[in-house]
Amino acid sequence: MDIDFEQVNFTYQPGSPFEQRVLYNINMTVKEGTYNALVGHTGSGKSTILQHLNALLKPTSGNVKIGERTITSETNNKNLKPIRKKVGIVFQFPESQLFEETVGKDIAFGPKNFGVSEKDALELAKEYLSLVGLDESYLERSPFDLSGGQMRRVAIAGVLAMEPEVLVLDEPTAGLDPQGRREMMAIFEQLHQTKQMTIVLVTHLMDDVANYADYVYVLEKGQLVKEGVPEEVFQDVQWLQEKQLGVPTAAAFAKRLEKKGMTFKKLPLTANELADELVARRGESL
Amino acid sequence: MEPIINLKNITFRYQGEQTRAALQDVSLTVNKGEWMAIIGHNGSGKSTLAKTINGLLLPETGSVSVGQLDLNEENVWTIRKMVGMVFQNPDNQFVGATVEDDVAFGMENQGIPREEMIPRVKEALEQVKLTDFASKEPARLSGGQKQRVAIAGVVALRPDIIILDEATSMLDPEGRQEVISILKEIKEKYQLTVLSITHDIDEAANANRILVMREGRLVDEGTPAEIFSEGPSLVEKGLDLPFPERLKQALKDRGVTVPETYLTEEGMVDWLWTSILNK
Amino acid sequence: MKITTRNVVMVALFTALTVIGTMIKIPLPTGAFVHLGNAVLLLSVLLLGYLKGSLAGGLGFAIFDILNGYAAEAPYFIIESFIVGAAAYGLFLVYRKNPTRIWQIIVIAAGTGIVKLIMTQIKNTIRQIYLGMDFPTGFTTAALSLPATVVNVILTAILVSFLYFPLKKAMSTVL
Amino acid sequence: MMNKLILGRYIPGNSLIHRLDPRAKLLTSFYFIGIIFFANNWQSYLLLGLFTLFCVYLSKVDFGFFLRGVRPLLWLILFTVALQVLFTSGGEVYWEWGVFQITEFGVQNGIFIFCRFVLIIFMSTLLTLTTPPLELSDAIEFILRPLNVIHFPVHEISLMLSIALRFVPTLMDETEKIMNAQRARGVDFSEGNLIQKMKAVIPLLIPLFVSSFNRADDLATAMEARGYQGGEGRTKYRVLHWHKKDTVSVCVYAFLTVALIYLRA
Ligand SMILES: Nc1ncnc2c1ncn2[C@@H]1O[C@H](COP(=O)(O)OP(=O)(O)OP(=O)(O)O)[C@@H](O)[C@H]1O
Ligand SMILES: Nc1ncnc2c1ncn2[C@@H]1O[C@H](COP(=O)(O)OP(=O)(O)OP(=O)(O)O)[C@@H](O)[C@H]1O
Ligand SMILES: [Mg+2]
Ligand SMILES: [Mg+2]
Repeated sequence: MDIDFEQVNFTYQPGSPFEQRVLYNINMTVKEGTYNALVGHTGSGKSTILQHLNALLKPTSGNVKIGERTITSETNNKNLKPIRKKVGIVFQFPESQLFEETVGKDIAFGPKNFGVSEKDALELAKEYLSLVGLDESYLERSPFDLSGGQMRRVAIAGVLAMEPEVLVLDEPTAGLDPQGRREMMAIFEQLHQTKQMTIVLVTHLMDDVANYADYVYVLEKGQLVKEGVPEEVFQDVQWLQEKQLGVPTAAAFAKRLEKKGMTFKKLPLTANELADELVARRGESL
Repeated sequence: MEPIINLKNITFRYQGEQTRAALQDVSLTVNKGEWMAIIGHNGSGKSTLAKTINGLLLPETGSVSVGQLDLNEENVWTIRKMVGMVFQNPDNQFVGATVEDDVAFGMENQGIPREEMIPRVKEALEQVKLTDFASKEPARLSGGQKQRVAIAGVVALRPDIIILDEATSMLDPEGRQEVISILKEIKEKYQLTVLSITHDIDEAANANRILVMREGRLVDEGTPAEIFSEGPSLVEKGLDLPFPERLKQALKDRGVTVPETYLTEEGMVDWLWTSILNK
Repeated sequence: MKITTRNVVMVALFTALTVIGTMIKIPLPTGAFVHLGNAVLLLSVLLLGYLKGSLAGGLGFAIFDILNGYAAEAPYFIIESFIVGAAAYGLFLVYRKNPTRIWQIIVIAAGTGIVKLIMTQIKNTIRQIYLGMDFPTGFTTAALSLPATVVNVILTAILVSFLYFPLKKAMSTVL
Repeated sequence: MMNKLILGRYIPGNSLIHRLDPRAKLLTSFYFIGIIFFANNWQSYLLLGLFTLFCVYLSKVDFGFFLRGVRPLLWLILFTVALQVLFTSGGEVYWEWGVFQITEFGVQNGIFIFCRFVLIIFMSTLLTLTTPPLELSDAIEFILRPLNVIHFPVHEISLMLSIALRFVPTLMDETEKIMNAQRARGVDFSEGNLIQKMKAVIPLLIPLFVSSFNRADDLATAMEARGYQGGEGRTKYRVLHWHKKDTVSVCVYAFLTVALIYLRA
């Protein structure tokens, strides 16, 4: 399933004294089976875009095609559930959405809302709990009993258990320790690889973009100012640094080598790419 | 070097926590003017350690002294005057209804007269570059700005020590950068001792000394160079690898011999230049 | 009496929750709305105890009223919260502060609801008299607008019976 | 369902009314609502009505905002007026049907009730529209202060008020986020029968309460770390300033009272 934005504009509270225009003429396509990253400063409208992906928000003008359905400002609020089922969103700090008595019930909550039977939902809960790295003994525990990192995993399992086709992640690793962050990113990568899940990731960490994404969108003040494969987008290190958007560490480091006189045809984005490049040129006098 | 914080054999257990103590036999000395970073996994006891320093938690056994004072019921409020704390969640430590009210909150608690509060609030806000925000409400601030307000609240109290408990972990890179650079400035200006709990290598790299915690114990201690040179085992300790270390690792995997010592980015560039490329 | 920091903060947060509860409106099939403020008040009393809970509810209603242009009724709501809270807490004591069944919560909520209805009737009657009606007319007018409160009371009871046990458990695990 | 970050209905401005001391505004508003009770003829209502309109004019707030304050209560007002008209007898009878009749006195009383209702709403609305929540809480603290004598915890209560006000926008924001998260998990807050709607509120309220518990815990720790140990020996940064214009406004009310007593029948 593709998701297509056509000339999407969005304004919060239109017509009130507090009206605020947030998105300007957004055109983008999330292709089935791809891994997309969305980057941009605080307040640039990333979360607002995300909420259009499953019709939590409707464009003020323009339209969003989600699979077969087209969402416009006129779209009725009824019958949106099929969309919500296909597009799963993990919001920022998702642990704040836990509410059930037990971890198992909480994970099963989403599937049950989409018509899965109680029993099957609990099966799904078991499956996805282990996928996020927690064993079955957690099923019966209260979610409020867990550590922050464990709660995060449970909340993510709750979205995964809906078995969405598109998984949308709003800074899923914020506040975790580095190891937790790594494990989390590995889980998403695995889902992408094995289940061909389409992924949309909002992040401030350019290294994650370089490591995982196939395609990047750069958002600034509600406008898409750049898009492309990471290799292209990150070539323009100076532009990114001027905008204070950050660049992958390896690219920034390569830039330092360039200052010394080394030239790269294509800036490396990861430590491995840089190491390959260096080894290839070992002993070369520049 | 004059010690300013002294913890001796601290053990602490949360109520109802049967399995293991949150802190086990922790001893620690921090010297005046030092910038100390504390790292470790989620749940390793870092916050608990921070809270025992100013008496927010009272240890089961062991003793705490700050400045020349032993922490006890009499001294606890004096010690809290000397130790400013900034916590993780920017929203949950903002007490005042506006920025200036929040900065003044600590001074109000100490009964400082209003005439003195006014210039101190002003100065503290200048220090964190939020002068124009004095009458703004917290709902109108970004996370980074809220944390700077929290720092201003600490600065206004003229403490000797500032403890940051993952003060930047909920911020975006910009907010994080703002907070760290402000922190560096005020540390110099007021000769503060800084204790910062963090998962962020850039932040830890600013420290003179890094402490590593695991399961309630202090397991390692050293300068950033010493700690960072440990390579991949660092990840297990709850910190990311600095880029030069990651690159060294990648080169090593490709059969290149790399130096054992820790290299900063600068050092790495030089080494690559002289040893790999222009040999 | 020394009030601990933790208690000050708890009451403050429950006050804020009452304001939020009052802002959340659930549409009825008739086109009218009910709000969740009364449910939050009742939960505050059951979770924080009589004085703290009633205070949080009362301050919450008062803030809501003042901020939305009904200042004239704000002081009344503080008093009402303490009276309605007393009913709730009295029944709570009947179950030794530890109700274990949903029907027990419903009994508490129903008893509280009756007191709430009486208070509303008294308040509205007084308001109508203040506005210039004589007692019988004022009383009748007040009584005719009571059904809306009845619906509110019933929904409050349902909600609280859903929410009390999970919240009590969450509160003991979180704090 | 809710407007982001809009707490109450305060409209920022710099009019004379905006600049009055909140204590003056709070006290005179209640005083005004009190003296409406004494109006009992055309002249006295006219006086109060003109005075209210004059205040509205001075506030420089768009008249529409005041009408909007009346709207939610419109049915209640009409209902009250209608009953009053139907139940009052005396004077000329205009219309009769069974026990119901519309009489001269009935119509007159109905109009008076309508006036009282609207005047009360306008004055309350004026207070709300021109006074920021925080100033109101300062004013309330000041007014409660005498109760310190009977060991009423004035400091704690005003601190509770100000913390509550500070957290309302934060919790509103949080409410919206949780609603979105649960919608994404298939909850529908507006569909289904009443019981289903009630059930849909559970995944919203439980996380909201839990997050408030966490916030309370964090906040209490932060306050103690900042040396908070109760109201004793505490100084205050925020102070209110009583100006000449505030004294004048109180005097205006004194005149108004005298005029009202003179005009009333
Ligand atoms: N519900 C709302 N009502 C009004 N304005 C809103 C609302 N939600 C967001 N905004 C405003 O819209 C703009 C974009 O917000 P958005 O949350 O999409 O940004 P973001 O890129 O996700 O930022 P962050 O990195 O901080 O999450 C901001 O200026 C924000 O203040
Ligand atoms: N209030 C509490 N009651 C009971 N146990 C607690 C409490 N707070 C922390 N603990 C436990 O004490 C241990 C140490 O927690 P602490 O918060 O000090 O860790 P931390 O290193 O700060 O972790 P993080 O990186 O997640 O902040 C953990 O096992 C935790 O579960
Ligand atoms: Mg966002
Ligand atoms: Mg911690």
